[in-house]
Amino acid sequence: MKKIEAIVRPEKLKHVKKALEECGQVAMTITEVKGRGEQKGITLQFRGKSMEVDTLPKVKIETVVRDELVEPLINVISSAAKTGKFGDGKIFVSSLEDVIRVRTGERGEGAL
Amino acid sequence: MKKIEAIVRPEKLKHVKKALEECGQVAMTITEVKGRGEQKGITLQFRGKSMEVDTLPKVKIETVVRDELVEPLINVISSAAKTGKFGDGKIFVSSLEDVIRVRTGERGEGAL
Amino acid sequence: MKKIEAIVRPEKLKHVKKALEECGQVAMTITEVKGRGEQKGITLQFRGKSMEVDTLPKVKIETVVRDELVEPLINVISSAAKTGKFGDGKIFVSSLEDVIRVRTGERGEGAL
Amino acid sequence: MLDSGDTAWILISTALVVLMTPGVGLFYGGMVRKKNVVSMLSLSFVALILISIQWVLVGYSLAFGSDIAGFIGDMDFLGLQNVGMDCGNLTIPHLAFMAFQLAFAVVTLAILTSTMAERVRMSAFMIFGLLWTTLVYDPLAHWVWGGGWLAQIGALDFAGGTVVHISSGFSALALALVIGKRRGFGEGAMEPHNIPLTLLGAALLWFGWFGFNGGSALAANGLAANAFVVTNTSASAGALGWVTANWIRGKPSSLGMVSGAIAGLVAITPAAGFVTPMSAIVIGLIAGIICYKAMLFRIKIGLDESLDAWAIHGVGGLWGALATGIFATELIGGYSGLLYGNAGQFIAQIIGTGAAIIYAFVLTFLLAKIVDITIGLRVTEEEEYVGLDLSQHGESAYNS
Amino acid sequence: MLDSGDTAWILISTALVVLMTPGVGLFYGGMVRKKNVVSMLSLSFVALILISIQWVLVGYSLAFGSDIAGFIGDMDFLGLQNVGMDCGNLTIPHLAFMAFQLAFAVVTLAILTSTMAERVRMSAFMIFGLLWTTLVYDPLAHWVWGGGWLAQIGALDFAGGTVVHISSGFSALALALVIGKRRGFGEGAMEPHNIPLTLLGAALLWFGWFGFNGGSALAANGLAANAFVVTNTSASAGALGWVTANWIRGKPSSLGMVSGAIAGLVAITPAAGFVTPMSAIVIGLIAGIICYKAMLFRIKIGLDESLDAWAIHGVGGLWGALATGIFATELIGGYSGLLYGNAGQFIAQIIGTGAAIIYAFVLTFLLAKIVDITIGLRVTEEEEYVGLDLSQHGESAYNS
Amino acid sequence: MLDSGDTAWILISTALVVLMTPGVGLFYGGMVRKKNVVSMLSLSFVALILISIQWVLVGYSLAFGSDIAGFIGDMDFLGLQNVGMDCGNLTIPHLAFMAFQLAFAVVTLAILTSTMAERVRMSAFMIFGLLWTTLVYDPLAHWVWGGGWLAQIGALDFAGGTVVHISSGFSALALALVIGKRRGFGEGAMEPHNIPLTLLGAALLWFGWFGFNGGSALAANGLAANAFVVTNTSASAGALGWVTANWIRGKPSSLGMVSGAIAGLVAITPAAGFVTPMSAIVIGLIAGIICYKAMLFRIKIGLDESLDAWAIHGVGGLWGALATGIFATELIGGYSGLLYGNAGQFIAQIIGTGAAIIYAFVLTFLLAKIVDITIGLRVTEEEEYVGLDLSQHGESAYNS
Ligand SMILES: Nc1ncnc2c1ncn2[C@@H]1O[C@H](COP(=O)(O)OP(=O)(O)O)[C@@H](O)[C@H]1O
Ligand SMILES: Nc1ncnc2c1ncn2[C@@H]1O[C@H](COP(=O)(O)OP(=O)(O)O)[C@@H](O)[C@H]1O
Ligand SMILES: Nc1ncnc2c1ncn2[C@@H]1O[C@H](COP(=O)(O)OP(=O)(O)O)[C@@H](O)[C@H]1O
Repeated sequence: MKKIEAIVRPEKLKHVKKALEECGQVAMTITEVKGRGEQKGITLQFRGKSMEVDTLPKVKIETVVRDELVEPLINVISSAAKTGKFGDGKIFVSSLEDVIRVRTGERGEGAL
Repeated sequence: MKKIEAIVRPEKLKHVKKALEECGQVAMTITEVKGRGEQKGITLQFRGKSMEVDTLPKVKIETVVRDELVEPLINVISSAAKTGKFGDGKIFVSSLEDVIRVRTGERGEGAL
Repeated sequence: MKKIEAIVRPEKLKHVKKALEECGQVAMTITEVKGRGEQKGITLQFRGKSMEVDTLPKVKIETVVRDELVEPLINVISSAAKTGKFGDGKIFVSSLEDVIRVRTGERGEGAL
Repeated sequence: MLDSGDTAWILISTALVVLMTPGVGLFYGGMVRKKNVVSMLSLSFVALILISIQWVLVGYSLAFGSDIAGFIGDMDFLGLQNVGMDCGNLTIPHLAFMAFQLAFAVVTLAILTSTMAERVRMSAFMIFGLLWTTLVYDPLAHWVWGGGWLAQIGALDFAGGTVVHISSGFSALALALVIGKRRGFGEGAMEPHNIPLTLLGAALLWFGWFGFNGGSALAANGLAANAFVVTNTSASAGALGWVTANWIRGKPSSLGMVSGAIAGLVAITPAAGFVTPMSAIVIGLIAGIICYKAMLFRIKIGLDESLDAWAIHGVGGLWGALATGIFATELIGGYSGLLYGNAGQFIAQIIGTGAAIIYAFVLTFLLAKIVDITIGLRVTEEEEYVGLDLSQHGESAYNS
Repeated sequence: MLDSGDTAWILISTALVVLMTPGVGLFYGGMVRKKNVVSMLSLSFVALILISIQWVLVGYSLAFGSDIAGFIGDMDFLGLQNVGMDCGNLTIPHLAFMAFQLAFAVVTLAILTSTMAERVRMSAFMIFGLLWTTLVYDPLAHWVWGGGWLAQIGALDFAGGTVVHISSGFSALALALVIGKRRGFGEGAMEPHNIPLTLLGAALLWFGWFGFNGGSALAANGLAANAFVVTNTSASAGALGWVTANWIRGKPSSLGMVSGAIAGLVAITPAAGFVTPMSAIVIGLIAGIICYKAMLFRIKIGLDESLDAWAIHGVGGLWGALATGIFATELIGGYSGLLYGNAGQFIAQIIGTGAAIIYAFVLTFLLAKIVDITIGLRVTEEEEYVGLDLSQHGESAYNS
Repeated sequence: MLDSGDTAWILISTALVVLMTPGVGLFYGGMVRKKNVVSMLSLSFVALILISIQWVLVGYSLAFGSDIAGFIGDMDFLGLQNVGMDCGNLTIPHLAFMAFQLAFAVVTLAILTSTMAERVRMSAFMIFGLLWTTLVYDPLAHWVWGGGWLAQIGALDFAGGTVVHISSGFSALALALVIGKRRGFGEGAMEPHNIPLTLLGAALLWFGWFGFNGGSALAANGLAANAFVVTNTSASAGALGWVTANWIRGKPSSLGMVSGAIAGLVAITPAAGFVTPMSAIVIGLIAGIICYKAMLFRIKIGLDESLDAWAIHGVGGLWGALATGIFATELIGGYSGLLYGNAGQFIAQIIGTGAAIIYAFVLTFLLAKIVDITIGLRVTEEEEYVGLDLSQHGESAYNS
């Protein structure tokens, strides 16, 4: 069981959701975050006074999947989220030990 | 050291918090998220025009605990969060390598 | 590759960001969360009726780094976030399996 | 004869009172959970929309048509026939008077939505609302302002302590018994999701109330000025009362402060054309304290009259109506109260409020039961969990 | 001779209409994505700021100066010369009349920002806006209200159905063709980021519209009262119309409800001084339904006229102007429409609306093209992704 | 003799000015961090509540009672004795005049909360606020409007440039020195948490200012219309001035735009009954630019006068008072300024503003010191970290 954590542009959320859906991966959790990577922030103003460079809004999509789905889904997410410009985002993959479906108490991959 | 990550209905947050408290597990971090699993979304309207199916608000509760607490706390969270209907949520368990308490610099399980 | 997840006071976010920047670690993802640890919550009021103890706003900073950067960055974050009072926060370290840069498709440490 | 100054004042007062209805929506909307804010605001808008039509078709006639047996108006003004641009024996156009009264009928129903918060079915509210205004509000307005029996026995109600606040407040109480608690009520706090929204609503209510009470002089004159001043004074004193009572037990909450202000506004409503600013301080202060206590009592007995229309409008309106019978002074509006030796006025007030409470409570209880049994007042459990915004409106209030 | 009541009414009406412009900003601002709300609100504020200056310098003179060939006003009032504190042959100061008209010019440009949402360059908007008001709005206002050729043929427009709503609505249509779709339009929902903000905006619009229509009587009299009442009635009926049409296909959305109310307000605008409240119910109901259908049509053909100025103001204004020619009754404003046997009025309305539509559409299309070619109407792709708040204003609307 | 039109205008103007106080709260509240918004809004509400009571009890008498030595009013009007529904030698009820003035006293204290943002103890604010209004505002109001020594030397202040804006602005400066910086000030941006809230506040301020300046004519006449028009004109010019100065250095921020508008509103306040609309353009433009510069200067010297009451109200009010002495023309209000050859007026303005600045600054400094030493102006470090909403009110503004 792996957790795929994709941080993408907010305007690409719908595309990524749809692309995942088309692969049968409906379940996901979405968080609004702010971030910065190589895409530099933007100078802000306060009543017309410049302020320091800052972070930009991004969306984090988490989806937990069986191991064999990791590679295909990474590709799917990548192509749906890509614009080719700085700020397209990152995908992180990590390992999960267990999952429990609250409604039924099922555990492990069967609960996904 | 494990991280328990529970995604539950917002209206069950108080119950889960209280249930964890009663087990002595006060420390936790809470994030507002949106998600979908087997509970299907709902058709939205824009000024009366239907829009595509979407995600529903959920709450993510993260709590990092010693290994031996994982099983009991999973049970506690599960029963506090359960309604038996679609949308009750999932609990994910993963492994942590280290924890540091900023205030004191303590590390490892002692810092929990 | 490790993920450093620091939960700190919102008013310390700028310090932590700046401290990380000075070490060359610009990339990060920030989430607004609520939490409680040993810092006790505060009694709330509803129209003047007391309500139960609750959580306080915190900020979660996630940054994924090469293994050798973990120790120095923990120190940097700790000292930037510290006030010495309850509520200073925690830093969690976990292991990541892979990372993909969406824009280029690069993978692994090179994609950080 | 038409007076342009009076007309300007009543027209703008009417606009202010119309604004109070979305004001109630914002005030309430900030206090519910995020998933129900669209619903809460919509209930107020629906009240505005439905009653605006009901009033021009039948409501105005029922309330202000020629008296039938002290109980109800006749059909003279159905569809606004005989309601024109001329003045009759007022100094303002008949249509302006009609519009001013319309705004009162509208906001009364909006206040009543307190007790439907986060659980009512939209369609049930629409039917209930139409029935309630027609069968509860319109007769009450007639009794007091339309030449009905309460007017005949001399019960005073300058701007609607009885007609608007007692009626909505005690109806909310009855409705709370029928509709039942929100799921999860009492188990944990149901925190207000957006306090600035509620404070904005309170600001609009305070602002609008100048039209509500000041406009009830039906002229731009000294009486209007007095009503205006006592309104502001009582609001402030009400806030002080609630905040002080609250501070003793904890911290002075902002919601407490504005709730107290509204309690003060409610209490001065029936009295605004009869009492002095110094009396307004006393009336407001007491209103702030007793409405706060009423709210604590309401919570203690576990009643989910969710946004406290009863504690603030019901209890505040009752206190205000009685206070009118105590503090009224001939110098302002030509009537004396208990304090100036006229016990008769106080007794008239007791009769008036008693009758209104009983009428509103009993009839609302019956109406609510009927609607509940026939089409069902509440949404399903699942709809309540998901929230009324999604389940009733297909909308999510806040998105990115 | 100056009448203080009339003056009070026009001054406060002017204040109400000025408030409508940020009202439009809030109404629109809630419907865009979070990253563009500051931009959306700013467009309205910029309209207020720029046109307030343009109007006192040249706009008022172009619209209300002595007629030149039925098309435009002369230079009499440039820089407000000859516009003073005295009344001329009105009962209100000339300056008050000027200010009232100013507020109309302002809000018309604000309505037009619908079609620039989430993609316009601020500097381009400023130039386009100044040109548009000077070359499109000012002449149209002159034709209808300033003694121009439409006034001469007897086309009626009580408070701006043609001048304000048709002009902004059909200009929005033309502009939509030039500026093009937002990136991502049609691929997925662009959800409104803050519905309560939109509902608040709607509340302020409804409130302000009392000044818009009621003030257009230019006096605090029976006609003002009639305009006030039909305004409220048509708004409510419009909401009912839209919600009903909407409910049949799904759930009654709150945005639909307030959109319908605004459709009703728009439609009654030209008619407010000519029709009865009962006619207002019909006019509003139909407005709610046809504007809803117009919106569905607009979406179906894939046109990104983003916030529906065309569907609501354009189509609603057109319907209202025609409805004036149908429902006008001598009893209210001295003119009869089709229903009362006067086909001539209806024909005058058709000519008036037709001319306004063609003039607004064609000239706006040209102006937009010129601005687009010379300095560019749109932000870059990257700026659009990041959002206009950051890229145009260096601001982020919501922070912790 | 009572004039109903004048009375209508003053009553509604008063309502508008009362609305400005929550307007200030919203304007300020959007600019603080999320954890302090309830506190910021509450400070304005508390100003409204406390001063409403203070004014009817003693404030009005101190300011407008019979003159004692040019410095203060006597006890004639304590508890509103002798303040009734009749008109005296005005055309409006004495109570209406009193209420109008009340709203000014209230909003002045609200403006001053700028400098207490995010760090003041609620109880300390209440005590300081009462002292400040009684000892600083009331005497100043007497000097200028109550027949005091500044009135006697002929210093002009139509609607409060000196009494309201200089007094609050320079008091804010003094208070900033005593209360000290917010923790973390200067280390990083303290970003505004909700810009739409601030823009909404600005809209309400702009709206309310029509009552503020227009109502100061104390009648619905040509002078009121002039005040109304120059108010709108100067606001727009102020916004243009600030935005332009700002754009040169970066991007045109929405907060800059509305700050400039308020600078323009402030500057025209003392001049509104004395200058023409064309002068208003100049006055506003300059106000926008110099207030922007004042803000940059304030930030540069590291002074945490957090929401710029000094830069906007203090500096803007000073400029406006001087501008009155420059641009006043006999044609409007019967007085001439420097530009029309009357240097005496300009000198009177210098004396008036100088006296007000010194009095307000010195007394505020002393009062603040006393309150700070006795009960402490600031919350503790921990309370400041957690935020004033939780620590002072036990509330969290936004929840789910
Ligand atoms: N090392 C990292 N750790 C945590 N989050 C990161 C890291 N690198 C990138 N991110 C997240 O991904 C987002 C997009 O990254 P960005 O650098 O803009 O993309 P790109 O690499 O294509 O330029 C950032 O805003 C941030 O939220
Ligand atoms: N595989 C998954 N990956 C990430 N989040 C998930 C996954 N499955 C469920 N979730 C989260 O849990 C929430 C509840 O899941 P849901 O499917 O509605 O519960 P149930 O399985 O009882 O129907 C979802 O809204 C989503 O946020
Ligand atoms: N065991 C834990 N699991 C998850 N989050 C935690 C845990 N302990 C602390 N946190 C997070 O860290 C924040 C700060 O912790 P806190 O206990 O206040 O710091 P301290 O230990 O210095 O008192 C909490 O609000 C919570 O969000």
